[in-house]
Amino acid sequence: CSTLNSLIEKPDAEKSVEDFYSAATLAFKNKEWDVAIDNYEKLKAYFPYGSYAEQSYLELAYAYYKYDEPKSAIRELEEFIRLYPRHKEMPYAYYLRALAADSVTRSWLDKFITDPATRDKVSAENAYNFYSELINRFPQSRYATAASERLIALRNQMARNELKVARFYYSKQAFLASANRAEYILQNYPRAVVTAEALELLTDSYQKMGMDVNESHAREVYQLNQGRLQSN
Amino acid sequence: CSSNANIPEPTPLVPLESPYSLHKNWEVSLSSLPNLDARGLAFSEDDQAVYIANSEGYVVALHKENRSRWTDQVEWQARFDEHVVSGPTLSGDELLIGTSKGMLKALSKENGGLLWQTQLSSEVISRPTVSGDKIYTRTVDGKLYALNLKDGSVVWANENQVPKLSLRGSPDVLVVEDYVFVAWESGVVQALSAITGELLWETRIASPKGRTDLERIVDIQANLVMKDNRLYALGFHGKLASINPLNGDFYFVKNLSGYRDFVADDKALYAVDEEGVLQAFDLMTGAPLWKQAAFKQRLVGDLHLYGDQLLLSDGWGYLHWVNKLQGIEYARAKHSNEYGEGDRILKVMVEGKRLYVLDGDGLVTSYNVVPSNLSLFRAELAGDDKKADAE
Amino acid sequence: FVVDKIEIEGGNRISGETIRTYLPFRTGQNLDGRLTRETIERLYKTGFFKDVSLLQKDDSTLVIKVVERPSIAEIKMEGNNLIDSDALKDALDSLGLKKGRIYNQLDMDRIIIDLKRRYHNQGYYAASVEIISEELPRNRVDLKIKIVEGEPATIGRINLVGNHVYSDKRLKSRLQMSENATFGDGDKYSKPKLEADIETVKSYYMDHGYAEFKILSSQVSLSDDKTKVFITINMDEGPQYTINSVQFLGDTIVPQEEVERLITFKKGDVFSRSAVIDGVKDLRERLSEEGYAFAEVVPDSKLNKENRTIDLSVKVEPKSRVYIRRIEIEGNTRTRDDVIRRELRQLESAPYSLKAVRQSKERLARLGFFKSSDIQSKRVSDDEVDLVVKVEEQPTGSFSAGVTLSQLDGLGFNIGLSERNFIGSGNKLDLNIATTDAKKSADIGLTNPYFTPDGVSLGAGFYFREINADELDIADYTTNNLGLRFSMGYPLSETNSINYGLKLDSQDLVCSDSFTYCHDYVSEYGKSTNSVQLSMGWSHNSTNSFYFPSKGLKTSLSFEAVLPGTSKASFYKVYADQSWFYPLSENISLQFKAGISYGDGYGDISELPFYENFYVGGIGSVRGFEPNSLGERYDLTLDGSDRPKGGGLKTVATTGLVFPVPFIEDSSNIRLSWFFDVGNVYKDLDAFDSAELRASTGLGVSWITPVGPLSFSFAQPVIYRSTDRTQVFQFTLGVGF
Amino acid sequence: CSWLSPYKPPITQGNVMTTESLQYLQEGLTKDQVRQLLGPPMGQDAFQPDHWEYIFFSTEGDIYAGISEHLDLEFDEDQMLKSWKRSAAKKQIIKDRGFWGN
Repeated sequence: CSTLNSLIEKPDAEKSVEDFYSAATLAFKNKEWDVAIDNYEKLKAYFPYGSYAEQSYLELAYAYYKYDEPKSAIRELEEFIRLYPRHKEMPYAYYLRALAADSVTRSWLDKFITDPATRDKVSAENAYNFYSELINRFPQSRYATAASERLIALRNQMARNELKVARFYYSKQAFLASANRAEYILQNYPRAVVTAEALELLTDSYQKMGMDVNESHAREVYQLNQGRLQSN
Repeated sequence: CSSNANIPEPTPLVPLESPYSLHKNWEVSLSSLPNLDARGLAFSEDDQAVYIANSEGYVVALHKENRSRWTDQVEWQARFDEHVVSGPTLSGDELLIGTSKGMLKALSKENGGLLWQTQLSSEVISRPTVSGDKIYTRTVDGKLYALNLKDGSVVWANENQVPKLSLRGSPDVLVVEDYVFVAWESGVVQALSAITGELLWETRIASPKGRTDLERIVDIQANLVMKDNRLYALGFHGKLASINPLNGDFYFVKNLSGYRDFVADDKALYAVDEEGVLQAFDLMTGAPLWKQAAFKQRLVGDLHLYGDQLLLSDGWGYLHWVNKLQGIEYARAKHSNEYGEGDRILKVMVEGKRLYVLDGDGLVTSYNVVPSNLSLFRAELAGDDKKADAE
Repeated sequence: FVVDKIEIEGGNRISGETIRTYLPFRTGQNLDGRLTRETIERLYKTGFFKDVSLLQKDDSTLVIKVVERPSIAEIKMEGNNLIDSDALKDALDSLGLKKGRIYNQLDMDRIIIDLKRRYHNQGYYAASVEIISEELPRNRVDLKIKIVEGEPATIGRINLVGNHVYSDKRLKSRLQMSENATFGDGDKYSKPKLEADIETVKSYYMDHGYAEFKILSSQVSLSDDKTKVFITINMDEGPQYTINSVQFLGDTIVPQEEVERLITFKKGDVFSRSAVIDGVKDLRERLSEEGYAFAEVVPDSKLNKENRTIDLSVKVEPKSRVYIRRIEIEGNTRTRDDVIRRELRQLESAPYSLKAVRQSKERLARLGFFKSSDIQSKRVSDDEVDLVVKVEEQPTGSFSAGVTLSQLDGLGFNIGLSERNFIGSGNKLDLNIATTDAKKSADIGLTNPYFTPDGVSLGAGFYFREINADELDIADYTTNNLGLRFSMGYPLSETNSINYGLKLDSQDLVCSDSFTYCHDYVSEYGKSTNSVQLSMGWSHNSTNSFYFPSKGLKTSLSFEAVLPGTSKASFYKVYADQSWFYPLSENISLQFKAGISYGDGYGDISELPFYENFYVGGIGSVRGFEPNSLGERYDLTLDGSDRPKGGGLKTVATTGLVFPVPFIEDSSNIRLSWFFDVGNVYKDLDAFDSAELRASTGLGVSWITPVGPLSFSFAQPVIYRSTDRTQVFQFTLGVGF
Repeated sequence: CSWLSPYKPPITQGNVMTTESLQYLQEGLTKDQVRQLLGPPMGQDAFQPDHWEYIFFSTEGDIYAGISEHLDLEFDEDQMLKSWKRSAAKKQIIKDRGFWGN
């Protein structure tokens, strides 16, 4: 029974690496991602060496990313990083991996109604780590600027997430919970946009709980920063 | 696409005009259930009757002489609700059997009545051996017992580490004067003092190697043989060794792995390996004499001495006589009928020209080995020539 | 010698730079014996190369000649059916054998051994495994794993020695392995099964007072042809023990008599290990309900050999009370964080309460937004814990749109969207618009279950329907409606809630010409009626999941009436529904539902207006009969139509056995049920006659598809009249059940 | 009509400070010992490490009866307990908020 399926693959076995690569890049150009993916995968299986293989890893990952399969894109890129640690395209690989991780919870609605901050924090953290890894390893690469922008946006998104949860607990009169969440923002995301609101919420929570000492101290810090926040 | 069964192909039998043929004396069916577990069972006999047990819990005494109807062929039949796994051993007028529940029972030879019984720690797996005033037997959890012949009370017992997985059944305990020789599933042969049970010496003839538990089985299944004051032992995945019974040193060690009983006469040693290849070795030096692969993969059973020939059975219901000098097959006869019943020959007992056969379908048959009419015809021819020469 | 230049020969898959990264020295360094040895050793350790050699070319260049190990192009498997191919593939992956990986002979033996051990473990002692490698151009290799499984060793005999108190038959009936299995693989030997059986015998004895029971040893022996296995288990029963005294040491936090109630055994009972284990578990759970999540409860039994009694002392160590630091939510790629958080009953910066966590789990499951939801605790310090709420999203609504063309009512298009978790906001949206020449209908409704933080829900809806009856002859009358709907509800407790409804409805009754009954009605009560309808309902829901509940109770009582004076045809309706789910086994459950609805007119109409009648038949009531076909029918001559009349009293009940679809792994969103429906519709209360009840039985399938819940059934009427119109196969899309 | 009023899920916040644990409070206790007695300092402001505030309030009156509600603790430089003050909860949470709950 094994003889049967080897019959079908016969034509592939005879194809040369150039055939696979040209078919793949053609599909890649006119955005037929699934055809491109199929050819790249075959190329990697039949010709696992040479420059074609190296290049196909990157293009395959990009095709997966465009085909909205971020997880397989990340898997291909991590395999690429393991196999070719000193490859010249390494910054691009790290950047693409971060982009893929970033796209997991993004949805087209985010531009108008929904806010990604209300959704899964884990994928935002993954993206954040991938971007920071890119910046630490390749500070001068041309992706560094785009990556650092995304870092700030992600940091703000995570801080917004914390603030939304804090606000939720405040509305449920769980003031200790909202105070601790606000504290968490001040400690972990000191430069986020929402720090002012977090400080304000912290003071209100302490005031609601009657913690006068904490409240007065928090109000001091708030006034102190008031000047600085207004300025920048 | 590939066949799933994994039993290797048996070597086909070469056609042979056999000088012997089997003349059936009588035939008794013990039970309809196929007999799965007969390693520890054996025939025992006295001048009038033959005694055999069946794993379903029957012990039966059969008259040696042919009675017209098979029912009165049976002198008596005892039934136990436990599986009989070892014996019977005849000692005086007592029959000793071991059961799966760990009971050693003594039955009266006359009527099969229970005389006494002793509860041992586990399944009595090896055939009880009687020597002097003691009975020696072994249980499956690695204990060796010496019991008092009269009332079955335990005189001494000692324990031995036994591997978790081993082949079914274990060899008989061999007792010569004050020495008790026992072979364990761990591939070790031990000698103990018959009186105190104290360990005298211990030697290993097979050590577990290989990584799966199957490859690590190193049972000594074949019964130990004492010949000309030398002890012989054969291990599975082990060696064929000739051992000095006094201190356990090796006279010689041969590379042979087998689990069937082997036999020895005053000149040579005859054994069959795990694939069914017959081999003979010189008794003293162990030098290989001949090798016979005609029965390879034919599930060859235990070897027996038949006059000056070797007798063995195979998995397809044939009995073979093999000449001891060159190992050439001398004669052949078929025990199983055309429906394949009786293919699995479990036990054979040789008594002069008479054979007693117990097969997997629970049938006990007594045969007389008679010259086949072909050999009669040839004898006449030979006779005429002699007469002719004589004249 | 001092190395100035390094050349690499033979490396094509592994690039030069990669090799350089592994070199322990830099150019310009002196290469002595130690360094060369270290280099060779390092390059071997990478596992990429078959052999490595260093040569010196002229005085200062080092040539590293490597021969790469071939990489694996294809792995084929043959003859494996005990372990199916993908399980085998995972096993090979874990052993590092994958397409594209490096091939070396050493791994092959390791893999053969591992596969053989897996087979031996399952009792396939006669199995043999071979790996055939076939060279391919460009240093690649094709692997073929040839397996001959042979027959699994069947059990010749299981031999229990030393069991005097309990007979072989009683013990053997509890074992997984048996000497002769009529079906299944009970008689196949495998090591895990043996260990499980030994444990079963041990716990059976320990549960019946034999505290000192010991399994002495167990032996497994194999017949010569390796097909039969003989198992001997030697045991020592020891005496039977009864309990002499039970005391509790340490701070039990919970009052003494409550602890006593938790423990099922008392002085004089026969000692049972499982009773002790259960008691300890219940006590630990009770403590964690008090917030001591890391409490330790350690039983200790002292045997008194003479009079065979046990003194049991339970040491309770509550440790410190545990607090919740943070609650993280993971996996919500669509649903908003606060939509989940508002269902949780456990707050942050608060004492840990097992009751609250359990309630949160139930509420998440009842929400029905997730395929699976779980709450795990992650220990942060010895008195603080973080809770991680893990959810897995699933489609929570149905969507359909389409363009229809039929000669009957021309070109038409429709859009239907009902979404219970609209863009993750937790709000419920129903939007159905359909227009054809003859029929125009629209129904838009939005409900926000959490209009207030504590769960007061508010919903509003607009509906419009206009059917040009004579175009279609499907029914003898149609009603054109236009109206607004408001609903408001709030919880009364964790499981009970109350809801109020207000409906402003204006309705025109259109009778088809032949339907005289309808015309008589119109002449008496007029064609169009405007009415204000009020409704009030109480409901209880303690089921354990939204779509396929297997446990719990669902009750709803509601009352609906037209406000007197606002319409001539004023009527009222009462609904009572009760469903009850009982789990039989891990995934098979029993389900019983019953519903009674009664309606009657009041004021100047003596009975329920005919267009408000209830109908019975089809999915949702009694399957196996044509939809809405049961009950009395109009009299053709008198009323001008022979369609079913419906009635003012509807009684329906169904009971069913619900089980997952066999043979497919993930049947989390599909269920089969063998059901038995019974019910009928009557004119009014005194017309009820149990002899008239119809019944049917059959197989129902309910499947949660991305487009919406789909259910279909094959039913065979059991109690029916020859005049009934039966229908074996029926299906609906989008109706909740 | 009380049995018809909307159900408010219980709200519990802070540390359960039992009367015995308060008796054991004495000067000179280290921070860990105080934490052993009263539980994690959830009311502590990260920017004032030496000033701890413990509070407790809950709508489930019956389960947490007799739990005191507010505690201020001061620690001296070498992290030993200097003084502590026990007081009733300063602000009562609004128990039964309006029908619409806000």
